[in-house]
Amino acid sequence: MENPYIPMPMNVVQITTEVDTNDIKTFRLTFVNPEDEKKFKYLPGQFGELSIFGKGESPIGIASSPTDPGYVEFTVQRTGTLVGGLVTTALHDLEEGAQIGLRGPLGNSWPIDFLAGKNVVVVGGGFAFTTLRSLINYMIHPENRKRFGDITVVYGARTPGLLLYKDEMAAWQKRKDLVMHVTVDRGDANWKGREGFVPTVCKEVAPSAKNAVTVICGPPIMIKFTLPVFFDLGFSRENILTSLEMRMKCGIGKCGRCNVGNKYVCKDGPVFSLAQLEQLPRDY
Amino acid sequence: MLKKIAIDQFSELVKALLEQGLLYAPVKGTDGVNFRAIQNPADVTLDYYNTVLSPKAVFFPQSEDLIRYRIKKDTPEAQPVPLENRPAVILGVRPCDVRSFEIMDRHFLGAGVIDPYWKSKRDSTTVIGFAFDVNAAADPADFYNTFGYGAADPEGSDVFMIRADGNLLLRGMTDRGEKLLASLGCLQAGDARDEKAFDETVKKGKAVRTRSAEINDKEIAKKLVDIFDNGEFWQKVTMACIACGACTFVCPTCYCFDISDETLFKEGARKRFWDACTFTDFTLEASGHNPRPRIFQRYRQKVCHKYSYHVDKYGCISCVGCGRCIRSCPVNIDIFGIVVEAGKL
Amino acid sequence: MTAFKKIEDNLRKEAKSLLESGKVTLVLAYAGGFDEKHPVPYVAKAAADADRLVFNEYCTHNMARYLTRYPKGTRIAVAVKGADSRAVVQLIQEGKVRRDDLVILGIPAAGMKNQKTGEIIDTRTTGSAINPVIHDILLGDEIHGVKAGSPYDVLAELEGMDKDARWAFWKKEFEKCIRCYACRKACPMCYCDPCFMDASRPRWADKSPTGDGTLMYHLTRFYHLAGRCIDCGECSRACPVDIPLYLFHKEVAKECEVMFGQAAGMNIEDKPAMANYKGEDSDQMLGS
Amino acid sequence: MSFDPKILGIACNWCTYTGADLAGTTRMKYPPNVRVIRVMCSSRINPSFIIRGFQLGADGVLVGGCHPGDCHYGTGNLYARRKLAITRKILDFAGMEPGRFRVEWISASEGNRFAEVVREFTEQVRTLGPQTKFKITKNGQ
Repeated sequence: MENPYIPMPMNVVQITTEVDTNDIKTFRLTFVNPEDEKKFKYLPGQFGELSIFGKGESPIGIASSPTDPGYVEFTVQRTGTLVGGLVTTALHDLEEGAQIGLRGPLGNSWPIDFLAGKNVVVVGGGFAFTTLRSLINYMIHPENRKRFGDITVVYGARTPGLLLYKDEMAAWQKRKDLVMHVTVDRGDANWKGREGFVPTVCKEVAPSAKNAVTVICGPPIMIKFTLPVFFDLGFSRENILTSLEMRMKCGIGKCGRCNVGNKYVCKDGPVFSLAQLEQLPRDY
Repeated sequence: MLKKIAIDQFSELVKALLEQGLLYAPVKGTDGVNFRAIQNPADVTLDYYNTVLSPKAVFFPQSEDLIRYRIKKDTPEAQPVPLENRPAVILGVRPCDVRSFEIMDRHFLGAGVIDPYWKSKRDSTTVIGFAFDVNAAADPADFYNTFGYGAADPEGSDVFMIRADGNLLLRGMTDRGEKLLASLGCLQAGDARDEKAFDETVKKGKAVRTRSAEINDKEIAKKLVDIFDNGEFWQKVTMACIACGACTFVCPTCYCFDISDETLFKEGARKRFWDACTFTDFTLEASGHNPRPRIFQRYRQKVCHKYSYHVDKYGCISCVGCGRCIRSCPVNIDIFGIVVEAGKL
Repeated sequence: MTAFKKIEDNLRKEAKSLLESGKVTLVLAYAGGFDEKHPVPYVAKAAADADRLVFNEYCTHNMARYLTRYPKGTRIAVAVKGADSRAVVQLIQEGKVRRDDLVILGIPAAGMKNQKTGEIIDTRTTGSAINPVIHDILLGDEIHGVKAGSPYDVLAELEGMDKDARWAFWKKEFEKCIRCYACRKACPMCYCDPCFMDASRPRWADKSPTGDGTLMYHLTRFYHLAGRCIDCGECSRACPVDIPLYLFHKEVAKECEVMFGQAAGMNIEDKPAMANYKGEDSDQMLGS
Repeated sequence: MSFDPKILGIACNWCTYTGADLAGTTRMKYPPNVRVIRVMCSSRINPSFIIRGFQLGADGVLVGGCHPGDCHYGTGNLYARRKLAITRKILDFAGMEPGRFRVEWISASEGNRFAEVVREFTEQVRTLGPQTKFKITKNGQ
């Protein structure tokens, strides 16, 4: 019998510091056992449980795309409160060459088949961009690009230094098959791009709702103000997708922690359409 | 097959069961009567109403090691703990508690993911149910009649045991139970009179009345979602709650658990252990955000999970009416009363 | 013996008039449960709620436990028995509640019973204070002349044991612990958020119910309650597996009284013993 | 083989720790059984440190602070005295041998006294034998 609680060993081959506050890093992991790699079939939007013995496990969205085989990437923010953050802190203390554990892929994914044939508007705020990056890389891969219509990306962060995946972002901006709008709340001396909040930018960009789906991830306050913009643009609740965050432990729908309404976020989610979310209790 | 043994020979039965493998049975201690792994046959008691803690701990121990590890400079050494699958018997489970195993099965073995720890212990364990005393009144906290269970319902047990006229009568209810009975040499075959006594006790058990109410699974499931936003109701019924975990820890159908690594110097184990949705830190995220900061929200989660979400997901209410949570609640909160009141809203 | 019915009548009357007059917005007392033996702590918010209030020998809960839930400035009437009133005093000393916000409804109560066993628990827990040490309104007649004995009499057996036997006793008791934390949650003085047991940095003790974490939890809790425990016995009553925590708390309270000359929750002018020192403290207390 | 006790020392920065330093620099002889942890003041000592020390295998715990009245922070050790006194009672009532826990006031100039206390305490703990009551013997098994 497969034991879903046992992590696979992974090598940490590359650690990239993403932001100038040094508290977000991207970890590139490769599989120690080739058979694990063969089994690890994932889609953008899924997550994994990163595990460090002695510290515990932490559910993190997969930031790489399955179109880049051979490794998986996780972008992790170090959190620090009195009652949590053990694993993320330990991850940040790692050096390249270390070995950690991974369980996954877990949860559902961005609904690729549902997105196929449609125009996709990707809206991300701050650190919540990780699984969106996975989705974008998946969609713009030469094998997949023609399956999707126009791709519009709106990505914002508080300051230029807090934008993730800067090199990749620069490459995306040069592409013809993808429209990028990168914005910051407040620029600095070197910032030549757009300034403004994500909802405002969405309003300006005004993507057409015709045959379009929007995929939104970000802090609650951003989502709160962005949703009305998309309602005004004519997006239906079925065509607005987001990914929920909730404290998780087992990741396989057994430990009961991430229960919201009759759903387990870890197993039935984390991706839900707004229409599905409105079926769930509003304040958990 | 019906077998019997005189009550004063009971320790012979315990001895015979011990020879088969692990035995869990009720033992009286300063914490009341509880199921324990038996070493000494004399420890087992049949003199109890129901155990303080539920029998779930036999299949789902309060704390269970998943992986043992040793932290080293570069690569950690980790060994999954082998699954417990020695043959075992659990003796003396009350009828309502027997049903709790089926409810837990739906969760641990259902929804597409099988929990190997629950499964291996469940598969290797024979359940001997034990009727309540059908001549005595039910505890005022109990409400198992609500779910249609009687005080001496044999269904669900592998072997069902009742007390009659100085004898213990044991009837095999499943193949596994029959096999166990056949292997116990200390038992005598029951005769027609015993058969009659057994059936009569089961029937009499139906007449033992606990608190009861008409609760329809589907209706209450929908009702609770409908009144989810009725903060006034939830605050009113949970105002006494002090947010301890007593009710969930004694509950036979509460399965929420936590996973944590516990290390001493360089060696340690990844463990899973019971957690309670009523605890403040149950949903507290590493970021410091807590989606359920208030007690009424957490108690509401508990009630809705048992009586609504579980119905949607697994097709049954996850409560058997054993009354443990009510007996153990430091502030006497009555979940039965809350659900009944909710149903009337 | 206490005239429970009379107290109940007075409780309803006073609660109604306090709520009607707007002197308080909440009355913390007891309401009926599913049977007489299971009254439930209750918050009356309107005059009409007052009719639901009850008081009988099973109303053992310490209503002071709920005081710290409400923001300062909330006008609260709280029904307190002897030990409960000491909890109120102690909370005032610690600045968690303000005297001016409270209307204290004192209940002189003897003959309170354990709901599980039916035995009278006075001498074990509330023996040190049958009459409330502080009150604005007294709901019954003060009880005098009852031979209460010392609240510490129950300790004789444990104190008489040698240390190995005592360790064996506590080890066995702590092994029963299921870590439901009912003890700390029932305690009127355990208001920390987060509790040291919930912190993960540092993690003071393992969270799974192994002996080591349980020992750390209970010993530290005994220490945290030093000079603050007001002997209401709620921790032991709340315990689903009947660990006699009150014995340890009593011992610590006794030592505090002997060493620092002050019992917890007797006078709102006192400073909590562990947040204080006196010139006459001597190194003798450290033993040798 | 004779028993060699492990002793946890917790010393305040200003007096006892400096006193221990003095004992070292003046080459006084005392047993090496005490592992000292420095804290800024004896009142910083959380009784959980002491319990944890015993759990992790200390056979004895020695706490050192400034003499009452000499606290670098004025009154820290006066609070500490009460805390440590209660800790002692708690350990005692739980069944721990009282001889395994000791509080001493040792000033910065009393290197001699430090060495003497350590000698005495080590011998005392040695006669008590290994501490087994609180010690965590197994983990995860």
